[in-house]
Amino acid sequence: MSDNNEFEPKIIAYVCNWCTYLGADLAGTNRLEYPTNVRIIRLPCTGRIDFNLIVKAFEMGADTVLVSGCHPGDCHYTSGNYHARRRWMLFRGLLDTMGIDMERIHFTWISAAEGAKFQKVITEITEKTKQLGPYEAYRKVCKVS
Amino acid sequence: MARIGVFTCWCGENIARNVDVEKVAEAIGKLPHVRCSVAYKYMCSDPGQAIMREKIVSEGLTGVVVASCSPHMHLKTFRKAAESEGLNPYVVEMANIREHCSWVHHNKEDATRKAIDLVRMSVAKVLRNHALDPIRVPVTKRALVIGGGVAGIQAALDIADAGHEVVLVERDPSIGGKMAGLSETFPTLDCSQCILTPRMVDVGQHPNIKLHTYSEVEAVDGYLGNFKVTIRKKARYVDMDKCTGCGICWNACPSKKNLSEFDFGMGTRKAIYVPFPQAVPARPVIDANACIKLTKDKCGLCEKKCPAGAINFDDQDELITEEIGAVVVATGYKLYDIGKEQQNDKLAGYGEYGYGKYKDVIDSLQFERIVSASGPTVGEIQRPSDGKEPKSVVFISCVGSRDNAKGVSYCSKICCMYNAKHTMLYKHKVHDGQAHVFYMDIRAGGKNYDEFVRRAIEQDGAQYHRGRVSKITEENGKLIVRGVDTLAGVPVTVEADLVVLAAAMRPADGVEQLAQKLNVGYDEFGFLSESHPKLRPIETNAAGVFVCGACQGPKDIPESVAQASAAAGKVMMMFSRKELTREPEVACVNEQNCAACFACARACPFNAIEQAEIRDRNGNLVKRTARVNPGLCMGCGTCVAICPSKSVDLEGFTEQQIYAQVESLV
Amino acid sequence: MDIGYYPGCALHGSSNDYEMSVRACLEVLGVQLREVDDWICCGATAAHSLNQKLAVALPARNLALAECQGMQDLLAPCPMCSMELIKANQAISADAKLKKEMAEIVELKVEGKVSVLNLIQIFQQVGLDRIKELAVKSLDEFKPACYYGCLLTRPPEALQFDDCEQPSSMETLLEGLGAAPIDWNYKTECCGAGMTMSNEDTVLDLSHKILTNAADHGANCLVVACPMCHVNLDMKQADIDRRYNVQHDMVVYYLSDLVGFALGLDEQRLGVNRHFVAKH
Amino acid sequence: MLNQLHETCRKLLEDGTVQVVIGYGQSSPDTPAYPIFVTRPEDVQQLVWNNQCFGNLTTYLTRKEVRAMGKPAIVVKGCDEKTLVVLEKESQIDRSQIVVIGMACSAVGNPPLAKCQACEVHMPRFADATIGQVENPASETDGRYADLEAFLQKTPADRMAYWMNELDRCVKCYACRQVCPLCYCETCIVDKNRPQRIDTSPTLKGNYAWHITRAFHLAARCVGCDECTRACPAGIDLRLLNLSVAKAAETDFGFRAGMDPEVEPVVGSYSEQDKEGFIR
Amino acid sequence: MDMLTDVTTNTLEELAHTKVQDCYQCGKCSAGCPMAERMDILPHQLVRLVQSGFIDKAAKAESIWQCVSCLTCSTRCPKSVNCAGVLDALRQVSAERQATSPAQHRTVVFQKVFLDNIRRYGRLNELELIGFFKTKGFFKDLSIPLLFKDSLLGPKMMKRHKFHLRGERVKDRGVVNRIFERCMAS
Repeated sequence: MSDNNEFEPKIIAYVCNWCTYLGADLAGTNRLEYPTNVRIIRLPCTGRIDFNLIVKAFEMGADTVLVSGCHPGDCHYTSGNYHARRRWMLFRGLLDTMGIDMERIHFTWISAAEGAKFQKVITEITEKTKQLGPYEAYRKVCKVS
Repeated sequence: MARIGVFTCWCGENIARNVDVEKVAEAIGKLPHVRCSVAYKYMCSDPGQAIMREKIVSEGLTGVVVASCSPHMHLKTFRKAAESEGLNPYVVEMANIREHCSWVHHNKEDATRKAIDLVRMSVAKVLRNHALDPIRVPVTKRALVIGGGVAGIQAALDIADAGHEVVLVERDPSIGGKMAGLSETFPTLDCSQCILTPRMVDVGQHPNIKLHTYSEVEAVDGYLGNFKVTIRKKARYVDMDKCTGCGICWNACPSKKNLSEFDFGMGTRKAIYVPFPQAVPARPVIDANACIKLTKDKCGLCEKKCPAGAINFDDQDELITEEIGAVVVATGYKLYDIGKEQQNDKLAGYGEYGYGKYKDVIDSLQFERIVSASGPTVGEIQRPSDGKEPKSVVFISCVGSRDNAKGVSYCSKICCMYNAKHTMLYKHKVHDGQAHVFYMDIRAGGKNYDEFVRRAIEQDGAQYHRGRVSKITEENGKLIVRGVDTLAGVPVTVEADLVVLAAAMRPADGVEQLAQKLNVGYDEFGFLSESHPKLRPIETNAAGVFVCGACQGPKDIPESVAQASAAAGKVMMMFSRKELTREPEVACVNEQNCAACFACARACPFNAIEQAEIRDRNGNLVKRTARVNPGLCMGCGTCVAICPSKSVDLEGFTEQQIYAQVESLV
Repeated sequence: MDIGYYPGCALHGSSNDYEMSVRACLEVLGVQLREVDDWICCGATAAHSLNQKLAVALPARNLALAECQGMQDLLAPCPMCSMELIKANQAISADAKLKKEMAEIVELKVEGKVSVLNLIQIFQQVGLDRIKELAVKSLDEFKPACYYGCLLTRPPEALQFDDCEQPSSMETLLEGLGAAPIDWNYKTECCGAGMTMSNEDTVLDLSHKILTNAADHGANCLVVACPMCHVNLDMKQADIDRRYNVQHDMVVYYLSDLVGFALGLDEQRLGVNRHFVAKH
Repeated sequence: MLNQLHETCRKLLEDGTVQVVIGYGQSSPDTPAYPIFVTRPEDVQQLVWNNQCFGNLTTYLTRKEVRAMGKPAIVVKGCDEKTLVVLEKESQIDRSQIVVIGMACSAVGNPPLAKCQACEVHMPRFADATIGQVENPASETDGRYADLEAFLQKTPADRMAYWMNELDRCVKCYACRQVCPLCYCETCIVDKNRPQRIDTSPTLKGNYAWHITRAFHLAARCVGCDECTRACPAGIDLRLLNLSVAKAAETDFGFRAGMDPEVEPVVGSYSEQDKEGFIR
Repeated sequence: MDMLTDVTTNTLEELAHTKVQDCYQCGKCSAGCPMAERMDILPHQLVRLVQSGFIDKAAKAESIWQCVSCLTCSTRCPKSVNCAGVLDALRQVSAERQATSPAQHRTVVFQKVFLDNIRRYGRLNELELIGFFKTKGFFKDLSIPLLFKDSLLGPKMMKRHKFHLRGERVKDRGVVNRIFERCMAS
């Protein structure tokens, strides 16, 4: 990744358009600095975020995946985030059994007003991922290095 | 063959300071399908847009990526610009290299690297974009107004006067709502009925208004501009067409002792009755629970006496449907029940005030009826227990409101004003009487409001004590009110003849159910949610449904009327167009692939997905499938995530686009 | 029915007539009382006035005793005691840290899981129907004013007993036994409670109001379920009469006295002869 | 029991109530039974019933070719019947157009299959005709998830290693999909390539993607007939994956697929109270 | 002089297990208080003083000792502030720091005597309580009437066997004493 050979994690974030994406915008407007490792993919709603996307992200060599949307009750589409929350609850059960490293999947609620929280979350999970190192196990699965 | 143009913006120093924009433009220029990649100081400026427009033509671009600020900032701008050159606006994407990059990263090298990634992602996406046309939905220029109180009446008349048809649905036998029962109104003390009844008559006679009283909304189907509403007309047992409202029936009716809803139990009515003399329609209704004929199959006097033969004891509820383009909800309020019984388990009663135990402890609406000239006492102030004229009356504020322990946390807003009004009306009728008010704060914000309250104190001598009342007991015919004056710092005990409790305003019963039918949100108290507290106070999150009056929050008459006219305005805006256009970024089902499990339909927050059937030309069923109603779909994509076979996709965020973005990150 | 019993100091002192009456009629109703062995004072007002920790510790000790003596239900006829016990009970069961601390202080493991009951609740558990079966005479001569005082229903969130503003459990019981309880206004007003010694004026004044209101509403006797209330309303009645120079002549019964009468027990057996104001 | 089965089916075919009976046939005793489709009354003798009737025949109900045969009667065990509940909820079958013949079943296999150990429906509950009685049903144990829980004792790393090893053997024959009564999509997601969500090559990468998808598409749907596991030529214990999602559904939503026809499916509905400890 | 500088609003909130800031001064506590007429500072005013940190003034109020702990205030508080608890807390700090007003010390004395009594026997010995109380009270403010008040009541109570002449005492008095020590210490 970066020139110095320190490990630079690849973090893919699936975020909803109305809360977390705007939260990230706010972080920008307030010039709240955070690591450059995250790549945001904008979707209308967490309800749109499918588990296949999470798997895909790992296949693409992501070391950590973040899924983030509106707080309960704030969903722009009233209940997309509630549906998402349910699916995640079940999905975690499966990933856990599969031995997927749960410390590399993060779910958060970040509202359009929580620029600071966005900064905090990104900074923390980047740090965490640096400690964990590259997700070798899944890279082995996908034969990507 | 795709031809993509990428335009990277300096945003003056905003981006260029931390991102090497030229390097970005250069790197992106090397990507396949990218025909041109240029950087410019301000892409959103006219010259900036001009560059983009020029390239669209000269390079014959099929897709555009603008790498600049947040799409929430300028996506519309750039899509318009593209459109002006005949390029479909939906093949324009943005890469957010400002908010998400230059503004949050200070290491230029890393920031530039990230910026390139972000743009690359957008290019990957735009390659899968395709032209979309805005969805056009026809509008039925007919409005439904739910609730015939002052707000509903105002909204209905405004829309009707604008030349559109209005269907007005009222649950009670007559329109008029709470206001029709009020005595006089603050801050002008003009007679409530004198203002309202003419408007009620207008409604009754308006050629554009179709009035359904004693009716309720049963079901709502369809969507913005095209609702199908089922209305239950409750059995009235009186043929509205034959009846002349002559009144022979209710004069003849022997069942006298029924408490009048209109008088809030302060007076009585017959089993066949018009709620009040100025009722609209001025036609009676039979109370099935009170009518001797309907309960015991005896009597039937009204039927015998009716010269028009309008009485019909076999009458049944009737369901009718109306085609509607827009809905205005104006279901109003009710008072917090002070007695112990509460439908809502979060609320408890005020046992210490003995409401329901002591006859002379009443609520404010009951007092309105007692002072009202049209009331059971024809305006003579008499207390319920013995009809005596009360010489000392205590008015208590915030009963159930601003009370987290037993009631609701919010301020009921109008009580301070009507308490002042009540003390005045009382004083004007009982000159030797003394009015006491126990209050916590006086909230009299509004034109001539505070002056009004001061008048009650300074001219009409109302005795105001700042403090809550702890307990009311009855001793030899007097109500002992134990309160406090926190300003004087002394306990105050008043021996009263009558106590009036200003109970909190709560949404009318059944609002939650109605809201669910309309897909309108509501808060923990049942007040309907506007879609933005400041900028969209009339709209709801259900397109084409508007709110006004006390169903949205505690309000007084002027506010309700203003909001009602605003709602009417919104409806007229809708009706002013031949058809409505909506963002085409909605879901769409691949019907050949759909396995018809309808998980999507269950999950859709907007009930926008219906079960459909595909039949061949001979009408034999080929297969069943889910089908998205583009008029209802709001484009959240929940269905896409739920569909196991991905037989539904979301325009603007298609599977192909998203996967392309992810894959571009290798 | 076999149930734990915490008499509290009053019932073993100046209010031993209350204990007699309680024991007498519970015996007839077939309720065996197992007194908590070596119980100590609950601390009463003094404890929670002077030391909040003590106010939990003293009841906690008794709860611990009851628990290790294997009691699930615990009757505390004195509302003050039962309130202190219940409050400690809830505090302890809700707060693991406190639970640990208290165990150390009172030198016994305490879980906070005994359910503490007042006298009315015991009667309710026996059941009105059962009491009626055993009743031998109707209470129709009595027009009692049922007086709950403060601590039978307060604090409501802790006690969860009856309606704290318009209680009616005693009325229901006595009506069932033929009495005609009157409706009045001072059911839950305070009588001065523990101020009997230290602040007599208060007690006399408050109790006077209560007696007066009861009489005004046509009561021919007062019914209480609290030793302190009884002291203030019965023992002090003479002083009240003197102070306000009136002649209240208001007999003050314990709830168990009236139930006892219905069950055919006599005044000696119930300790009613020990009351100050006598019926005539 | 067998005669009763034959008789029932004969009648159904004779009076034309159904055009086909989907049931079990067997070549020789103690070999696994296989599905047969009886269309003529005289052939009902071919139907067998014994502890070798492993298959979950409901999987054929949604097959075009079977549908073409006309109105079916189907032989089900209590466990298979759960599938019908799900299929009906997902509007894949019209229950009124199917005659369900429920067989009492204490267990299949010798020794009984794992699922039979924890079986809660030895007697079919919604069948049109129920045949037989369960002599000694292995009563429902709480060991439903025992194997999974045992597996979860391993460290995540070990689990990862385990699956890498197992899934390495998968040849993407899709027998698991083929046999699954709840895999009825017109075109399976793996067979869709725009975009290619799941790598179709039988590589670890593709196999992971596939088995995660397969298991999750069964989330709160899989009734645990374990046919996938039985069908897998590579002998991969897919049951563990199905169980892990089923367990989540049961612990988080008290939901067990196929048990209660009334309750809303977990996926596609929601509650504001859903717990979200894992979300920050 | 002010001997309560170390006591803060939080100290009281912790002792009383309640949030005084929730109080919006509606006065319902004072309105329902049976003792309000006699109080120099009303309950809602005491809460206000605590809210704004004037603990010293609150702890010296006569009224905290007039409170009969009937809990009417807490029960009816629309904000669920435990007003009675606040007064308990005030009494404790006031007593601990001898901030009590002279006029009220009789109540303090009574309650101290009460506790000493329990500490000694584990259960209340009424005779001794009354005796001690009267003598202590007598020596504190030489109130002769107090000394002889209720002296008429005594014999009447005897006649009715209304108390044991030698009060009860628990077997394990050691533990009672230790409980007191531990609570008083902390």
